Amino acid sequence: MNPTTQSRVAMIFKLAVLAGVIAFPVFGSAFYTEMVAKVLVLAIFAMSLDLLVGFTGLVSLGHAAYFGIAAYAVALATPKYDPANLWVVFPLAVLAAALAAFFIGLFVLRTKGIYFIMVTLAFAQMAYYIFHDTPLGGGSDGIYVNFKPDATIAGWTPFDLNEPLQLYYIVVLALVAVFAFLSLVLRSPFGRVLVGIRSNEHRMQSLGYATFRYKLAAFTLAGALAGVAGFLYAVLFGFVTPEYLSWHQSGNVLMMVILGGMGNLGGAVLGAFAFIGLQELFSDWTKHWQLLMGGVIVAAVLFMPGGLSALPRRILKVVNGERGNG
Amino acid sequence: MDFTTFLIQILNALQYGLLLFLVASGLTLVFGIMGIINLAHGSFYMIGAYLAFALTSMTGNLMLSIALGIPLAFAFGALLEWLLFAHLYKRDHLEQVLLTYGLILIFEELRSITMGDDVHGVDIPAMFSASIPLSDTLSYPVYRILISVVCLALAGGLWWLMQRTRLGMMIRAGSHDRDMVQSLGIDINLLYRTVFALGVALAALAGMLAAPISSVYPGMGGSVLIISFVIVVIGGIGSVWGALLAALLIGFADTFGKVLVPDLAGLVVYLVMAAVLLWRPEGIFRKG
Amino acid sequence: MAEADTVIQMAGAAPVTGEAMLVAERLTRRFGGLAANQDVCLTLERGKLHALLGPNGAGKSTCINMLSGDLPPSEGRILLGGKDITGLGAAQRSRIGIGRSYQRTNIFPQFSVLENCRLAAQSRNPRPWKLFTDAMHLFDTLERARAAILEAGLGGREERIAGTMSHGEQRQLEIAMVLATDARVLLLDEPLAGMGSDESAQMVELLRGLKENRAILLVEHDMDAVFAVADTITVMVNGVVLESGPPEQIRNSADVQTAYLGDGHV
Amino acid sequence: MNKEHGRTAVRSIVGLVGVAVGAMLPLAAAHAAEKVKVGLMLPYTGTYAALGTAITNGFKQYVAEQGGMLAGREVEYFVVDDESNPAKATENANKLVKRDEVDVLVGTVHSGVALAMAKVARDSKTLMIIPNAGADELTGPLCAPNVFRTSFTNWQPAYAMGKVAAERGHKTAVTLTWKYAAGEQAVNGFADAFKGAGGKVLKQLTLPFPGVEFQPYLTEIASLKPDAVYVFFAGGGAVKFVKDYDAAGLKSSIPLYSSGFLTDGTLGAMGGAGEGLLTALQYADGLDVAKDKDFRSAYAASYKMQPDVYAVQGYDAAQLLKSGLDAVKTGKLEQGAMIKAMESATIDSPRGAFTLSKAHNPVQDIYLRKAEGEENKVVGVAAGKLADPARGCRM
Repeated sequence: MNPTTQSRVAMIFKLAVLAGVIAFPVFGSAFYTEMVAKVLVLAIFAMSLDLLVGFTGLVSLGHAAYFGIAAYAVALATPKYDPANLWVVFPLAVLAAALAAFFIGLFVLRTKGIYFIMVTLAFAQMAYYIFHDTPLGGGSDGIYVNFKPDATIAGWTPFDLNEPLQLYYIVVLALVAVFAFLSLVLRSPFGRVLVGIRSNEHRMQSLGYATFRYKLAAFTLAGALAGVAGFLYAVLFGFVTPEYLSWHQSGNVLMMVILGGMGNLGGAVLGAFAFIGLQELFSDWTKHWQLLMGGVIVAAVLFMPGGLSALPRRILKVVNGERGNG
Repeated sequence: MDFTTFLIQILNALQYGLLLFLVASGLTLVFGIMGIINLAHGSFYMIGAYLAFALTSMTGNLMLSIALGIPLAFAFGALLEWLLFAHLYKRDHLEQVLLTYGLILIFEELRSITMGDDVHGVDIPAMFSASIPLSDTLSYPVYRILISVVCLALAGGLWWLMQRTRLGMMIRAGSHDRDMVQSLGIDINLLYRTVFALGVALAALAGMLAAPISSVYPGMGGSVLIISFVIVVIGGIGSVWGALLAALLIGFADTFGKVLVPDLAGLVVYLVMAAVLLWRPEGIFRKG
Repeated sequence: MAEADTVIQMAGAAPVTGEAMLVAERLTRRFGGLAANQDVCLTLERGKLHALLGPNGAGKSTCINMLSGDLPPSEGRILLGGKDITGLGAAQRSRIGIGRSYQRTNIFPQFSVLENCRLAAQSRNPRPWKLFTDAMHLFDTLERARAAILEAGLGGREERIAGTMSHGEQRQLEIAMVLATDARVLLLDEPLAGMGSDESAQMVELLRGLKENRAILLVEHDMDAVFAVADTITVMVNGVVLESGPPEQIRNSADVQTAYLGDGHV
Repeated sequence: MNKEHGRTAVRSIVGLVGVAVGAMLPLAAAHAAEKVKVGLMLPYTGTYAALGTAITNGFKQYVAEQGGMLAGREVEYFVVDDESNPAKATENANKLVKRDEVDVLVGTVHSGVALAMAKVARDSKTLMIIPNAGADELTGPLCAPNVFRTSFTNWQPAYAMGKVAAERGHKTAVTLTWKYAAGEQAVNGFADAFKGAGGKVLKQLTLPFPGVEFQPYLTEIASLKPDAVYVFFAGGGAVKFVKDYDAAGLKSSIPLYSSGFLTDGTLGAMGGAGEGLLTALQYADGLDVAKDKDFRSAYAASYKMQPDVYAVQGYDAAQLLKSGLDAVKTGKLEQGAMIKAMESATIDSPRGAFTLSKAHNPVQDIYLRKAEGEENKVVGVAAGKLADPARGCRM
């Protein structure tokens, strides 16, 4: 297959997945529809991390912090007995996540390599403690979002998030929007610089790029998009807990990115489906599903560089190779 | 805080810091020398503690268990290196993060299957079970002092190993230039296997020593891991002295944070780390 | 650009005849107690190629690293067009027109030749806020990149993946990238390293063509090439300037003969 | 190598297809008329696995005693392991409520998970019985007509302990717990009673959860020299704290009190350091309750181990469910009638009979227990018929 056919096949595949997702509620029960919605939200989360890991070369092990901060922003901004206004609470949540990412970025981006990994983890842990320990976060048990945000603007209500189906399609819309947004950004001069930084940061500097500022912008943007996911998660489940910020959450989303194949937005979406799919499958089989999950992760690292999205190409290679030998 | 209490708190800080050093030293060694980021380090600590529990219930003697446990942990480390980590040297950090993250899940689950989820205690050996009175109400357990002494001895031992032995020389050379060492005719694979096994043994030893005072329970590795990361970041990757200094710094920050600013106790350690990052992004003792 | 006719005369420095663009004054760099560079003075003039010679460990790399901003000097000043730029980092120096190539090939191996040069060209007018514009539609940038590719002799190879090209082509790409940044001062660190004789000859031609309107510092081991293209040669030994002057002067210098050419050059 | 890739690929494809097929399956299980669908959402892995198992055993034991039926209805179980993970809690609860369409949700141990479950139960109007989680707010500000609890509030044993501490003549106390909701609620309960009886709480110490470096706090306690210390810890932290308290020589000079979780299932691991500790809880070893003796022997016979407070709470959850089912003999489970019956039920618990408060939390005796060997022997009633104040409950 030549590159153009390949990208055409990939495009068709993406459209097929989108069609499947759009049609899903017609066939799936309410529970599975909600589950798919959850996976789609996690896919947004994974894409936001992919911007850092896959495109800029920044391996963050603390990305759950921004997801959680946005989720908490929803919970804290929602009054006890009334819904909050969507058009206030959504920007607020995203802004909170972006600001946190900006200030943490100022610190963590001073480091590189292993340091960066450890320091992002440590700062996320710090954010975890802020919500777990201080009165601000409402304590270790978590807090309710008693009412889903109200989408009314100037007396007109375009959609109602309390309707599961409408909420589902809002999530689908958000996924498509984030996907399109990131695709555009990655083609833009800014996105090209990020990919250049991943390839050879030192060279980018000697070409005159202030790479720190680009990385900070990418870190903030990724935090904001993780915030979009965190916002949707809080709206979807109506409950936030410090566990949203835990480093296991960060590890899981990183796993989604890798499982799907990093540096590939579609891969991040695929990875989210695969990760949750495996989790559900394994936990149906055995209560020791974490053992299987761990095994899959280890095997994926050792035997599957490039992740799931690289599989078709690799299988093709094997098939072609065998034909060549025969 | 009266003066006696202040002095006792200093003692607490020192003792906690030294124990942290013991846990973090293996991590910084593996980081610095092999360039491997190992999230499963906390699991090795946990494995050590459970090993102490299992062996002590068989032999009835903690000291004997530790003597048996160290070679076991060392062999386990060597086996892991051969099976998994040896394939990671040429891979990037991301893959190391993931592989070791997978290992955490595996180890924790295997622990649950083989040892159950209960809390277990390990007895302090009779000869160290006494306490020394410090004030009219408070006394200090001898075993804690023993741990501090062991940690200090290990710090010295590590320094001696790195600076004064042929193995240490090879390790130091290997950390700077893998190819150069290889060209000198040193078996780099064996060298790395040794270093990794040493790192595992150090973590397991920390777990074994801490088992009597911390008890043995599920998830005990997780909290140790993150604090070890903070220490390595502050101290500078690969620096044994840096780790010692950073561990003591964290010991003091944590102890006095708990006493002086109890509402922020959970954050103090991270604030210290942030401050050090502003001052020296590559740790206090960065390695050339 | 400010006209700077300041003539700086220092011990060992070659007389300046043309328009000085980049001037290094008594650059010193110590590592620990050891001085890798001691009171090094250099002047790069418009339209001239200045070669820096010296045996291994003479301090050439330290010198070029200080000029490019990769390494801060311990003492001394660096002036561009008469303005002190000693405090600027590598990225800032690149933006004011100092471009450098590296001794060890330093490119984006996964990218095409065009993308390598396009990134270089984009650095002149980065426009990062244009988030929704395809970078391939920024035609000024694209034109500058294509021009640099042509000038460096890589025309027709725009779509090749840089990492898959021959060593010589990658060295050419290095130069093309510097050119794409519109640099007025070129710092070239051993562009001929590891090249075959055909490739070297091509590169020498290329260097000769680049001189016009630019000031070039060339660090190089290849004597034939250096004497073929250099207008001025500075010889360094043990971190200090041994002698500096036109090629004939260097060729005939007894000091240089004994210290360097005699036994160092094979 | 290539085979390996193939296998991984097949595995992941099977995984995806599995999920997809599972999702497409129509929910065939029709509502059988004489069945009650019970969703057990409890921890079967992780730190609280033993608790989840004990609760399940207790529940099933009562059902077995009733001949495998509750009020003439066959019990169909749907089981989800909640892993004590609040991040997955809502989804896990939804599995039972939306996918399996259970009639009653039973769970769980971890308070954060229970909070998320209660949200699902409230939103979906599913009957819920909490067999352990002690978060005050579940029968406080978050109380709901369809949410019941057969265990306790964090406030209850702590309040009883505060009362006893004051009765024993202590004038000053220091409290210490992890910085988490359960600990803070317990400490407040202790302070309510202790201050109410004229005592003074010198300082409320907290340490970050789940930290176990207690030494700085022990030093501070030693320098404050209170008459008594109240702590709230459980599991590994409890073991380490009691050992450290003993090793620091404080146990002999300053009496240590706690809610019963400090010494439940942990005395063995404390290895003697816990001997003689006084704790308060709604259950104890050596109770003079006839029902308890029967329960214990039957439980030991079925499960080859001794029951604990968690098994009792699970047992009582089944009893409470039965009293609800009794009110709707046949046909559809009419929730209003069930709730009414459950609210007025008297549960013949092994811990001693109890009723429910208006907020649906047990009004029960809290026992004072003393650690002897590996048992928490009852020494008396710390607070009789103690009801949680249910602050903030608008029901």
